[in-house]
Amino acid sequence: MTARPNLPLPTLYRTMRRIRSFEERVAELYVRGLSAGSMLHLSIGEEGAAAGVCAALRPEDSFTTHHRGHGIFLARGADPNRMMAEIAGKASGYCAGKGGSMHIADMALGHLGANAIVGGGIPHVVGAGLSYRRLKQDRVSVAFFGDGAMQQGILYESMNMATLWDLPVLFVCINNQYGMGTRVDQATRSVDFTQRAAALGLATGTVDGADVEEVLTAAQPLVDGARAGRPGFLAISCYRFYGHGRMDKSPYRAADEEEAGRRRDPLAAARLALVARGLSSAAALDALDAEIAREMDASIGFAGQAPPPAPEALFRDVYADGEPAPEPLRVRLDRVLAES
Amino acid sequence: MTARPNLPLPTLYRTMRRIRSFEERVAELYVRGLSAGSMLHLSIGEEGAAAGVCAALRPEDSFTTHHRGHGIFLARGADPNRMMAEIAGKASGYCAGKGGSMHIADMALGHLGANAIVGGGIPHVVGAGLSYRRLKQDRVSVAFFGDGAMQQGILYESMNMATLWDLPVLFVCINNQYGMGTRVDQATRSVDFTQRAAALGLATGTVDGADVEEVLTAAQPLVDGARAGRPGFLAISCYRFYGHGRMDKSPYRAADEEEAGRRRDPLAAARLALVARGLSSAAALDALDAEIAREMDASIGFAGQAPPPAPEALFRDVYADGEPAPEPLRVRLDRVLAES
Amino acid sequence: MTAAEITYRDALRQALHDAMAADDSIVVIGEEVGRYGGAYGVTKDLIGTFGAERLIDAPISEAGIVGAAVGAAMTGLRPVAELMYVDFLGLALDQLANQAAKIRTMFGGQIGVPMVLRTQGGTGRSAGAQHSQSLEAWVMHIPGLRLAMPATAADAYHLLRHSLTMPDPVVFIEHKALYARKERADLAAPVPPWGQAAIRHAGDDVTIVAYSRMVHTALDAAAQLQTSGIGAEVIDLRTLNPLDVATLRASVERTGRAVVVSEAHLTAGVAAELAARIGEECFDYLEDPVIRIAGEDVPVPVSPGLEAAAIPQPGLIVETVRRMLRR
Amino acid sequence: MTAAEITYRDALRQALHDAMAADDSIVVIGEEVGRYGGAYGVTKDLIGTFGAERLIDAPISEAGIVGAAVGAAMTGLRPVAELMYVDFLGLALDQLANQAAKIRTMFGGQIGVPMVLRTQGGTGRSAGAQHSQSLEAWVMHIPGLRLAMPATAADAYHLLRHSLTMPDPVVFIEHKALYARKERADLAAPVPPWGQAAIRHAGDDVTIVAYSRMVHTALDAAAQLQTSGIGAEVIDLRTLNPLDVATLRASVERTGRAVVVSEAHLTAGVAAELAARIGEECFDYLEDPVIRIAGEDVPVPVSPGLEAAAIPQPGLIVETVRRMLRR
Ligand SMILES: Cc1ncc(C[n+]2csc(CCOP(=O)(O)OP(=O)(O)O)c2C)c(N)n1
Ligand SMILES: Cc1ncc(C[n+]2csc(CCOP(=O)(O)OP(=O)(O)O)c2C)c(N)n1
Ligand SMILES: [Mg+2]
Ligand SMILES: [Mg+2]
Repeated sequence: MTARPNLPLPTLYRTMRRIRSFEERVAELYVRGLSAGSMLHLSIGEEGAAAGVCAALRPEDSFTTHHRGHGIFLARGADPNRMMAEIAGKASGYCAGKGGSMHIADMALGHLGANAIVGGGIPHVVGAGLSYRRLKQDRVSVAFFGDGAMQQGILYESMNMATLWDLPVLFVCINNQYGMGTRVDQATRSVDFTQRAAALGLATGTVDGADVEEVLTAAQPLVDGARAGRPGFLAISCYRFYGHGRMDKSPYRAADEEEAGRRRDPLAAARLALVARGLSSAAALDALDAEIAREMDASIGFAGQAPPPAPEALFRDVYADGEPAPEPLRVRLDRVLAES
Repeated sequence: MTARPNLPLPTLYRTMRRIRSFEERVAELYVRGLSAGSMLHLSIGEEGAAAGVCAALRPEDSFTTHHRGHGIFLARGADPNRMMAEIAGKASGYCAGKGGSMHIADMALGHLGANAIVGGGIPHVVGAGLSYRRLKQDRVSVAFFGDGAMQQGILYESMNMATLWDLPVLFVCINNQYGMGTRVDQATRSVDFTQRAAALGLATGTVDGADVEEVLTAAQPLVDGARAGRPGFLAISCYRFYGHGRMDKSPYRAADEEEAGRRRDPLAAARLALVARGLSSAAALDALDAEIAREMDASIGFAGQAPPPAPEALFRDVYADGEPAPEPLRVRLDRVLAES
Repeated sequence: MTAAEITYRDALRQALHDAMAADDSIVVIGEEVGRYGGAYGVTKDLIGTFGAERLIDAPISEAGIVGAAVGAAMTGLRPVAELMYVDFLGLALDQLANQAAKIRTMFGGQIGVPMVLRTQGGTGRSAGAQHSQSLEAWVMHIPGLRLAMPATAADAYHLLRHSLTMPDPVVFIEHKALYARKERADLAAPVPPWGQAAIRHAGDDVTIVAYSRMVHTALDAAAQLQTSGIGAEVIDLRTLNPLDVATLRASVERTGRAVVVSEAHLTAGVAAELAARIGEECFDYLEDPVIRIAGEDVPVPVSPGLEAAAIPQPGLIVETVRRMLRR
Repeated sequence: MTAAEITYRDALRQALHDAMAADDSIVVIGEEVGRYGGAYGVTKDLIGTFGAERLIDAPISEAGIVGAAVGAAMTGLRPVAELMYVDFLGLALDQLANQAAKIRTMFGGQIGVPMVLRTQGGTGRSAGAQHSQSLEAWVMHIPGLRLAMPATAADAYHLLRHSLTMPDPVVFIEHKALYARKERADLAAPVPPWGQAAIRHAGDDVTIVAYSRMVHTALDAAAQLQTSGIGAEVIDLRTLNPLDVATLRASVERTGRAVVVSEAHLTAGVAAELAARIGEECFDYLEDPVIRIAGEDVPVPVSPGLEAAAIPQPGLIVETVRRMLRR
């Protein structure tokens, strides 16, 4: 990694460390039985993609993510306490405990939502792009998704609409080599995803997610282009360090492949570079890591203590306040049984 | 058009003339108030695509079509009487009068079905390809669809599966420049459709549908390749001579554009070539045209005379014979009302 | 404005026109909605008034269209996504049912999706099994989606105007056989509020519940019954979410008999929900079982005769009511 | 074979294994069905026995998977298409409802689509609003689709085996909370034929109708009611298309009271169809309205407490039956 003093590597390192540290705590939350369910998808190994792309965005920009979106949201400045509380299904979580890990969203930080449907959030950025153009807002909307979503038809419909309408939209594929147990070359014969986007007229880029500075460098012109009405597509190659979800031990991956994959570690690389360039020292980084570890430990405590949603919350927010709400079963039964 | 004595131009001409002559009668059927509804999509101007591609197929091959599929089926040897009867919603039609123009199918001729859902029939050929490979049958399945279907996600899912599984499948896009009132360049920025297919690993070809011999020449290697397990994609450029459906007068098209478009006439071109090459004479072709006209006139008579489906047919063929059938409303009401 | 002849189609266009003139954030996204003016002419000429930035001709990408509308609705616009036929819902239902309908709840109430999905359904054109369906039950089953199905030009106007002011996603299903239907209507005159049913014909002997085109089928039946002295009360539900149970109750408690009419397939259709509700709410008042008259459980055939036989006709309603009343 | 302990999951795998061993034309197409063995382990190790040609790992392309199965079923194979979650139906419903369901009718009976769509639904894993739904009503509403929802391991085995012999498309919906459920079952012992319901608990005071996981919820309730001398007859529908009206009738005519239980949303759900049917067929025998106990009309929240509160629990059934019987 050659020196690029103009790039905020220290900040990027901090962001990546916070992501990994948080994800490690999510795993712990689950082990402690505090998580809402086991559908927890960790982005360890993908920190470079999240930190790099988000560093190219402005605060007013927006985005959607796939089910593996904790890291992306943290890179945008999410509060680990509210995130962890949401993953625990608590009332003080970002979504009042109703969304959980796969549905974290926060309009204040431009997070239009994580999605449990592969590809589900992709067209939403097309709509956001339409809004920004029509409302004359200088904003970009970014869809983050995995390599698995490259085989979902909605992606092609979305990319085509983005180019047809010259929208300020960027499509970012975080290719971690697997969709559950399916290696990317087992899902398609064409692993160079940029060709598909180029065939639809998008500006494209491809980069190694293990080098966070490269990611930022590749993302910036695409983000700028999108802002100017030229939609783009960025393919980021990385490796999913652990299982698909908490229950998955990845028996379908060879040990040496995993070892090699985990060597593609954006954090380790950044750490080396920081020290090599004299931007930081091992001691300083250790201290930073420890500070972040404490912050993330605290998020587990926060989530653990946080109160669950109140029972009446079940009928809240299905429709806007003041609009007719769903009638609870018990209310209906009381009325019907009272009569007969 | 340079001489290609090895190509069956006389046969291709005959096929194209039968298509046009039939489509003209479909228009007449509607005017006479004999058609089942007005959703009739004529393929006049597209005869070269139908005749050319089908000439590259073997009798055992199969195909699906879009809603504008009369010509393709005729090119496969359909009986105009049964087709016209189906378009009139009569019992002696190919689908017993239940399918109509947009749902003609005939397993005997390998017609897996026309479809009223844009893109709806495309994945079916992927399934047919799976069957042929697994059942060790040396057959190819072809999906015919329009330029409008290039914007349907299902196409990309289907092309990807075809290459991933090396299926004997060919995707044929009949680009008649319009999807209803939308000119192809108003639906996408990328009108070279072959790039999209190539990006997914398909063998591709592109050809002018006004030259039926060129179509056959372009289709043959792709069909042969598909037969060998290399799926292909063929883009055929032509012009939709008339409105989208019977009610559409194409107000959105300039007169001169239509004039120029209608000059791209595969029949006129073939006629010239036949005479120029001494393969036929104007007189002989006139006689042939007249004979075909009589055959097609007869199909209107047949459809007009044909009996409508019997009332009980409504409950037939929803499920296989012998399986529990839907209970008619009247039967249910008789039972319920008899009791209370 | 005084009463004038207007078609259901023109009332819809007028509603879109007036709403777009009043609210800059409204855009229409769909296939052929701009230059072409809509497959059924509902958006005709609107592009001339509001421009291509607001009447957005979309590629044939139903999932993308609805998905884009969801995103637009979350970021400041009020999109009207148009599906040319309700039959295409199967292509876009993920975006409607998993996204639009659930976003407010899943995200803890921080944002809503104020979009309208306009589409049309029903039989009447020999359009075949994939262009003649009535799929409102799919929508009614999903919490988070409001559902309107107007039967009259006045409702077409007012329900659509109201839909374009609502904070949550609305599915607005028109009927292809009603577009050309003319009625004398004063669009300035008030109509019942959203969520309230309308009594289209008063009667004390039986309650006939219907919506969309079947309201007119029920009214034909009521007129015939009238001639033989049978008073049928015809209720037009207007919206299926919310459902106006109070009006159903009041009527059935008085008449003691109910027939529900729907063009959709009988099994697991809207008629089932209506029959179940009335059975629950009015049990002690019912002198006969609630009778469902609905579309046959068969794909709609293209042959005109079979097509008509696949959906409820006035004669069957008349005959059924007579048998219920034994006269 | 004598009775042995077997899980619902293993019974399903056994059914696939035995069917595939007996019929070469059966192939399984879906995400993670091969090497991975299925997201819930139902197809575990089958690829070792039958190879990758018959356990086909598909890309994440739900519409394509179902569409490919339709084409394969029309050309000589008997495909089992797997949707990992029934919640993904919205992506593939066009291929299921407009294609698979209608092809036999639209094409005048010349060809059928003998495919099975295997999927699973329901709550129980805090999987959230997009992974916890019960969407069987969408399927039940569409003519041309058979629908099975087994509650027991024995039915999981036999209904799936039978599905793999049927001439028309079958939607086979499993329940994620039942996979690990063990029961003593002799898979060689006969079960009721396809389309016939089973009485899981006899009783004369009230009929409780359920299917899939709710059968066990109903049985819990029946056991509690038994202790206080109330006899609840629990009917397991097993298939929703066809629906065994005769068994419902016979039971309700005897008990005079019916409670229908479904995990799906109440409105326009399967419970509505059941209540409407019973109301029509058994009107003169009913001493109380048919009571629906179903999922609340809200998207399923991820928070465990709220998730459980969103679906029927035994206590509410017990309480409801007591109130109906006034004891
Ligand atoms: C439409 C849809 N199909 C299938 C699934 C089940 N599923 C969840 S994640 C996943 C793999 C996704 O892979 P990828 O897009 O590469 O994202 P990654 O998990 O690798 O981050 C699958 C198949 C789903 N949630 N949604
Ligand atoms: C899924 C779907 N969307 C929209 C329609 C309405 N529609 C019917 S044909 C058509 C245009 C299709 O254009 P193209 O694919 O180019 O075929 P062409 O009519 O030109 O032969 C449209 C939009 C449809 N039938 N199905
Ligand atoms: Mg991946
Ligand atoms: Mg076209």
